[in-house]
Amino acid sequence: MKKYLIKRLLQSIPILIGITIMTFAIMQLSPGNPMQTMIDPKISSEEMQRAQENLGLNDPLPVQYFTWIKEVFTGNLGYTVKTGQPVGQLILERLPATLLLTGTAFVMAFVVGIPLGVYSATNRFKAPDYVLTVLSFIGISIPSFFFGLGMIFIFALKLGWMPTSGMVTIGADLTGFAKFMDYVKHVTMPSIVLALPTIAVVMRFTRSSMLEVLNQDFIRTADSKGLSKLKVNLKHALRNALIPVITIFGLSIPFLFGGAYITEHIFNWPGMGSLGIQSIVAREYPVIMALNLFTSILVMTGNLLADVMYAWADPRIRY
Amino acid sequence: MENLLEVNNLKTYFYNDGAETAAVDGVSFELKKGETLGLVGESGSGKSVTSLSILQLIQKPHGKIIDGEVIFKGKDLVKMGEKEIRRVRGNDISMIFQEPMTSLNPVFTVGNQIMEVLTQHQGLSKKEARVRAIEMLKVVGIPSAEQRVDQYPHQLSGGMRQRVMIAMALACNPDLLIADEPTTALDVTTQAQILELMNELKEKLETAILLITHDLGVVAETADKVAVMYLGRIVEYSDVETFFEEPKHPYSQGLIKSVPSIDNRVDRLNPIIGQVPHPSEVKSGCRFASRCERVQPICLQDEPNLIDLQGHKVRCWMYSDNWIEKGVETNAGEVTSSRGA
Amino acid sequence: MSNVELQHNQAGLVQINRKKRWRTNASWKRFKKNKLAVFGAIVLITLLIVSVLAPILAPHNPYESTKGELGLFDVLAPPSGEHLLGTDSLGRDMLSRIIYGGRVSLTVAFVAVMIATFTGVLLGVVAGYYGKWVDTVIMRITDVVICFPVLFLAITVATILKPSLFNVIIIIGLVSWTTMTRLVRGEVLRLREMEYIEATKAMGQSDFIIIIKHILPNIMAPIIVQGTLQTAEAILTESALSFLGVGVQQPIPSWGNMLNEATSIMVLQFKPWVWMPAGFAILLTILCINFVGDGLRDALDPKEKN
Amino acid sequence: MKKKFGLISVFFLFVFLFLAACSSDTTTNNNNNNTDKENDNTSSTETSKEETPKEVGTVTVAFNSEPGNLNPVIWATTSDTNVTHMVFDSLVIPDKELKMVGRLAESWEVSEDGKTYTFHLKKDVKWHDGEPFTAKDVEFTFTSLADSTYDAGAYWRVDPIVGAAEYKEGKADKIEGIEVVDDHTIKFTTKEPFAPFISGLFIAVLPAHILQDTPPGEWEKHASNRSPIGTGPFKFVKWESGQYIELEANKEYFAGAPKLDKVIVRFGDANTMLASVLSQDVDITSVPVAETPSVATLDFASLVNQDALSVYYVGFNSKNDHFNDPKVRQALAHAVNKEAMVASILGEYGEVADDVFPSAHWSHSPNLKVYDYDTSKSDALLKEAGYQKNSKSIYEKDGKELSFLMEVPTGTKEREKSGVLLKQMWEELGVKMEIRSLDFPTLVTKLLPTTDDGKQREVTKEDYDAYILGFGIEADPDEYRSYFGSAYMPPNGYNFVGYSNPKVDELLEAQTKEIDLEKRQQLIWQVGEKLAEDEIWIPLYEQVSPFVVNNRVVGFEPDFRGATFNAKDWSVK
Amino acid sequence: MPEKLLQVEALKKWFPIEGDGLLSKNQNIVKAVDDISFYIEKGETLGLVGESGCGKSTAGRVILRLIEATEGRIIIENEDIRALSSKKLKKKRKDMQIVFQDPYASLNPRLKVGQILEEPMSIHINISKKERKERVKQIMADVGLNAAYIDRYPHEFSGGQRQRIGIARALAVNPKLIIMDEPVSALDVSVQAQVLNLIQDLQAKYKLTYLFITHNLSVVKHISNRIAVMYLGKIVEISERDEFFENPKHPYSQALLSAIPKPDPKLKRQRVILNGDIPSPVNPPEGCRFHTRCPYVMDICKSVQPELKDAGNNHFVACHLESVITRKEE
Repeated sequence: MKKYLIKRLLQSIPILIGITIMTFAIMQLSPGNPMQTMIDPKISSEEMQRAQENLGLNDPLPVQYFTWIKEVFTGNLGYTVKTGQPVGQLILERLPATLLLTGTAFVMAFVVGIPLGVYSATNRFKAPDYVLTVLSFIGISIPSFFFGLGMIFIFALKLGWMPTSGMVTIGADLTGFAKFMDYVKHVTMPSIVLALPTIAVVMRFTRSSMLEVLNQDFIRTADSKGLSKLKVNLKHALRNALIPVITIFGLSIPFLFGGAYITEHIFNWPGMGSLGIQSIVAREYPVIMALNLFTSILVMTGNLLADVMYAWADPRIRY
Repeated sequence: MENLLEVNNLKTYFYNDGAETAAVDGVSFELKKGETLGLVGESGSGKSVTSLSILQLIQKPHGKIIDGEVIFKGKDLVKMGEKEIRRVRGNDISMIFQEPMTSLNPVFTVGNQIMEVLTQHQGLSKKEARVRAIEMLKVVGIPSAEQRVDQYPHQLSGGMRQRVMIAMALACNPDLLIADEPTTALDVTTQAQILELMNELKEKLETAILLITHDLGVVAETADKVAVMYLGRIVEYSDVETFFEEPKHPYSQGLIKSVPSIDNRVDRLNPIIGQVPHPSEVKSGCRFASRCERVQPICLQDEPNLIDLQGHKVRCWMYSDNWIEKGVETNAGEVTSSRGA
Repeated sequence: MSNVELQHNQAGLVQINRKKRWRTNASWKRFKKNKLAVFGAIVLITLLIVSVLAPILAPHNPYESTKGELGLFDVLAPPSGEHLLGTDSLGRDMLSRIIYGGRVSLTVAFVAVMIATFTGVLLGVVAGYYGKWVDTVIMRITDVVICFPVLFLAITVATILKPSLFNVIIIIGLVSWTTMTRLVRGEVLRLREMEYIEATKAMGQSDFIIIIKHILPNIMAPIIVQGTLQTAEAILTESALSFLGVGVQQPIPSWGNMLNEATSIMVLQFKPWVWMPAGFAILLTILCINFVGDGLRDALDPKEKN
Repeated sequence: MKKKFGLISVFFLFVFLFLAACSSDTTTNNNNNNTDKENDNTSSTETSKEETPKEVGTVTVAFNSEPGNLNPVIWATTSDTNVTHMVFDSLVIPDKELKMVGRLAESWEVSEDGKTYTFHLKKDVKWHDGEPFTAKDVEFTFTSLADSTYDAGAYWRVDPIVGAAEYKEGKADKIEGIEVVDDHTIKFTTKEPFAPFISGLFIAVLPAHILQDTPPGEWEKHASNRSPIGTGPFKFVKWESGQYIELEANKEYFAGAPKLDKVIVRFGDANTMLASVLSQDVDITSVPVAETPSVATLDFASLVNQDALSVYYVGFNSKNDHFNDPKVRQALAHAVNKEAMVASILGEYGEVADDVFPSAHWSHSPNLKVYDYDTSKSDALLKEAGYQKNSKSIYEKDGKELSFLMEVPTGTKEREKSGVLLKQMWEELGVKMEIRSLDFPTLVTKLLPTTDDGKQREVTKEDYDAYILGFGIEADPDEYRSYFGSAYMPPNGYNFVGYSNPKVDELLEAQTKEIDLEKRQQLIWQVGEKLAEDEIWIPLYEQVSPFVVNNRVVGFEPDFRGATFNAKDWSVK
Repeated sequence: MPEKLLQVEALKKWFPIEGDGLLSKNQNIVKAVDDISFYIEKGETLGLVGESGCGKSTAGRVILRLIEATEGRIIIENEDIRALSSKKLKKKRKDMQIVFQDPYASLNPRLKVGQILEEPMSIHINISKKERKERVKQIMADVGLNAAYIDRYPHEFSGGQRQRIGIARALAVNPKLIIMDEPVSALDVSVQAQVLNLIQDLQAKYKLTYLFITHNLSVVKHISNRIAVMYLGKIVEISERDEFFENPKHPYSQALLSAIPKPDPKLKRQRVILNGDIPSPVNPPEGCRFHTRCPYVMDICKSVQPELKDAGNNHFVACHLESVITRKEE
């Protein structure tokens, strides 16, 4: 297992390098830079140009790349153009919020999706299966911004059950359990919005994985042993069906992080997604680059984790 | 001696896309304690479906037992509810399957899978079950059973897995073991080992065996009685010596002639013509008529009954009283059947 | 159907013709059995026809603001006989914009998916068939791209390239080829081991012909299914981009940027006709594409043959 | 196995929640002498809908974007100044008529020659950390702006001062023209009389004792950017990244303690913030014009308008083959139905504009040329310019159709809609126009083109045809100089339309030297009138920005100086 | 003396597999084919027998260069196949064809029978389209397929018919050597016999040379002139057919023969039951590969690999015991 882990980690090095190059390249293609969003008639263009020069925006590309890589290694990930804050710090401030949101959505997706998928599969050709199937299609099909606004409109504005936005009740310095509940209250709607498509995907995937497993010979063996249907389904089938579901772990991570952009924006969630949107508007390259880098590393780590879990869950895979 | 198992007029049909397929169509046979019945046939003959039907393991809703009874120790298994039949499965009747690779759950240790039957049916504690599981592994000849019991199926070879399957099947001392092509997927040398093991255990445990196979050699070596199936029907049913001495049905004869023999070499094999037709293509008459060398008009019109010739039953008009054989026009020379596919 | 009857008249040919059509029939039959898929297909075809015939079907010019009284524009007018779905915030006919918007959204999705499919299939086939370092290089690049969430990447790239219909298509195409590449590579790897490919190699056939004649036709089914499902994703991506203001730009109507109007609480609350049609159109289209994709998957899946 | 999965999920959930719980402690929470104790006596915030048990004396105001930093001399944006206006004070400040009045300055005198300004500072002013405020701080602030390392966009303010340029180039070790007379008196001397100079001093004074050890070039990274110390009516308490900034009343404020205890500044998407107002989590936020109907019906909130002193306009590239002829621009101006445009897009929140100078400002001339909506005049003008309608009913000259591309920056729906309506109006006239939407930074790359190595270059006719933007006066109309002076074409300024009129150049230079406001006004009026004749910009409309305010807040009066300008005077019912 | 069509000399195919070693070089190696030599005369059938995993199929593919060999020489009509350039190899492929085991996987489901059979011709035989069609029909008739089915797809045929198509495809370019890789193992017994007959008929008609790979000794006895037995990548015995079946010398061959169940219930034989299973071809046993299961194992077997030795009568055995073994059965 250790060897396998080390091997996988080594394999991820070229991917990491690729990620940095791609991140950097994307930014370089971009016209305009943050200085240009600050165009101001009072500031002479000479002054603007000098600022730009000082920021190193006019250096040759390889120099800029390696300057940046150096910053990446210091953990600063560069400084924001406008405020000179270390980007790393900025992102770290936002990271917990994003992890809370995506983490909740992630857990929700699997905790809700898997049982629904199992239920659907074991009730194949029956009404619940059809209903769940259609619902899952709707879950995949509904645009998240639309769903999010609808949720705010209904549950926050019309019914007043939920806070409209944010992560905490501002001004209330809660502690202990009350603080926890405050988080729960705030995270509920955005995480549902974020999780919905993934719930649907997990459900569909679990369902088809279950169906496939239910057709396997060893299920017939289990049946022939006289085990109860429940035991056959939950012990023999589910355990095997869950192994491929692990791949969805890996796949859902980029999806959730991507979705967090819009969800966080809508719910004013103080995470990396809303930071990303702000930064894109403001052309804060160092932040966008760092976010790209950060997210993709998270995704890579997630995939790595999924692979390791896969290996762990499937005794057939040897290291 | 009383019959342990009696299958009477069993019919299992499959429904796909609105089409009905009679996979097993009125099959009857019986099995006594300690006896081995070889159920022989080519693919599509319905032999596996028969075995699965006995324990109601047909995949619903596509497959359905529509008629017949399966009397096991005086009780009709077909009429049993889900709960009741489950007590029979693995306990009174157990099964082993063709593919030892896929028939074991890959994510549980073999010990776990054997113990499961024991805790389920015998109410053993986990500890007891484990002891018994190791014991069973020793019985089926698995070396260093104490270590093997904690291994996963993929860590075992094909032969070992089949031994594990047998251990699992015999763990509760069943009265009947249904072995569905138990050696087909194995190499010859391994097959020999498994057949040897089964014969040994049969003697020791007095378990009746329903052996399903397409290999006449296997039947000859293990079975006491033979039933030959063709397209969902039993076409010949007899004890094993009589059958191999004098196979009566043209299909049985053809089968035996088709197989190249290891002992006497012929220059040219004498195969049955054509292919097994799809059940839906046979509308009336004897199901084998399309491939029979001695086919007569009557064969195409009506299906013969199983005719009892002093215990040797055969489903062929030839053995009926009114059989008149006209000049036979065989089309043996043409190997391709225009009925095709 | 008349086709079949005709064949029955020529007795001798009946069987052969029937058999010849068996494969497509079987897939088609399975597809037909899936009611959701059939529903989806019908709706999609209708949508496509409506889109193609937009200039004929649309009651108004989708770009033109309706002048109301006093030379002012008739903005946010509720549905009426003149404007069946009302007008938008610039007084343009909603129905016409929905129809034209479908044209744009569907075009974006289809063309983008075509680009993604072409790229994905090309890379996947090359990687899978030639293996070795070619495979390694392509798959490492794919791994890198996969690490960037699609939406994330699309937003970033959309910000970089200035928003235009063409660019939106390119962006969505360029960020969504990875799944196809992986899928195709996997399929090719599987197929490469098939004995008929070996047989073709054994007869000395060239790689190019093997790929074109023996590999591609046999991986069409998963490609079609994946392409279908990706179309749904592309529509979603387009609308998300438009929602964030970096997608298809005004005055060109796309369902996504029409829904952008729904980001207003006022509209949500008081002017449902402005957002409902576009929202419904997106939902319905994606839903139907998913239905069809799922139906196709089952219909074309060789595993379901028996 | 199943159990394991469940456990793992629960474990993950808790880890995430824990992380989140910790996060609030790791964010900025300094300002030593402010403790959270004060908050304890305020009631807990149960945010139900009907009752509004808000903390007494707390107002929550929301803006659409988060400040970048809270150092007012580093690239100040509106989102920054919304906060810094409450924390910092400036030497002088414009009043409602845009005349400068003292803030930290008690009074000032200007010498006869108009070159020397002597400021008498208020006494007893203290920084939030208790340090006294003196002339040293003022000197420090303005000297820093001329520091050689400083490049955060405010140097222009001190550029007119004697010796500033020398100091910046390192030729002097202090600015000759800044002189501390005593602790509460400071003198500025300009090179020559420069009317806009006093407006340039409208910038926050920084605490020397905090920043003096850091070279201005490094200020961008200074910790006080995220926990500022000022002299203003509110003290900084904490900044939760991505969520809010909390300020509390400076009870010792020299101009009297604020009526509120606390101001919380939130930031987020406009719609979300509006929703928060509807759920009464937020008291004040700006409302997009299109959203006003949903607010107008509320019984617990009202709309308050902010006058922005800005004009939305269409700008033309004068290098363009069509637009180099003023007749074409005039013809287009006559074809714009501004009334209909305003009525459709802005309703009561907009007004037709005919001058490039905002109508509420003293620079707006009452007697300039107005282009009424009359397409017959357009037709005539185009014919004069040598255009004929071709078979497709489009004007063309020398075989070239009058067609162009309009660049419309995204971001404000009103602007995008204007583009759509203009397209329609001009196409009715027989002019072909395509719209290209792009975001502001991208538009800037077209208006201020650069060469491959990043240097700015001249605008050519290929760079763009026309665009829509808004332009507003922040303090002084001199800002128009670099937009219309022929010496200010890129790369030397912002005259990217390439406007060149010697008369206007002359007027623009003259007004900078005219200290007498009335005379200066005359000069600027003339500029406006000239510009209207040439119509290199077509002014479209002026727009007010509505805010929604919860009725419990009293005294919220946003104006061109910003929304939080008078936060000191806010109170709650 | 008849001409040798194919000569295989010291052929090796080793597959490296990803081992545990992270950066170390000592990867695991599967010695699928490990130093085998044999020849086939023109017009004869060599049966290559062995259980699964013994390397017999790999050997077949290596000979055709569908897999590149690791070492050794493959000579067909005095031409070393391994030394051919890829262009020349393509031409040479006309002479050597293969028929596969799985009748379902070996035909492209998207092509009609006609197209499948035409393809090899279009590569190697320069004839018009019309002639090709004629030839396709001819070959179909040869393998007992109704020429009317020329426009049918493979799935419209039964397993046996598909196998005929596979054979027809191999025949299409008039090859000299056909490698039959388990051509009848996937077929039902009644059909298997039909196909075996066909294979024999075609050999007679076209003077074909077969390398017939199978695990089924009965089939091999029926069809081969000579027999080679493989065990874990090695040939352990090679002999004329009758000699082999009358007098199998290698203990493995003896066990194989005795393991076959015979359709005669009265025959109660003494079986040679081998212990255990075939070891993994990854790191196969030292010495004689069979020593772990051999009933007659001696010390020498565990360390020294036996060479194929002439036991007279054109019978070669790789066993240290050869002199003492006589046939046990009956």
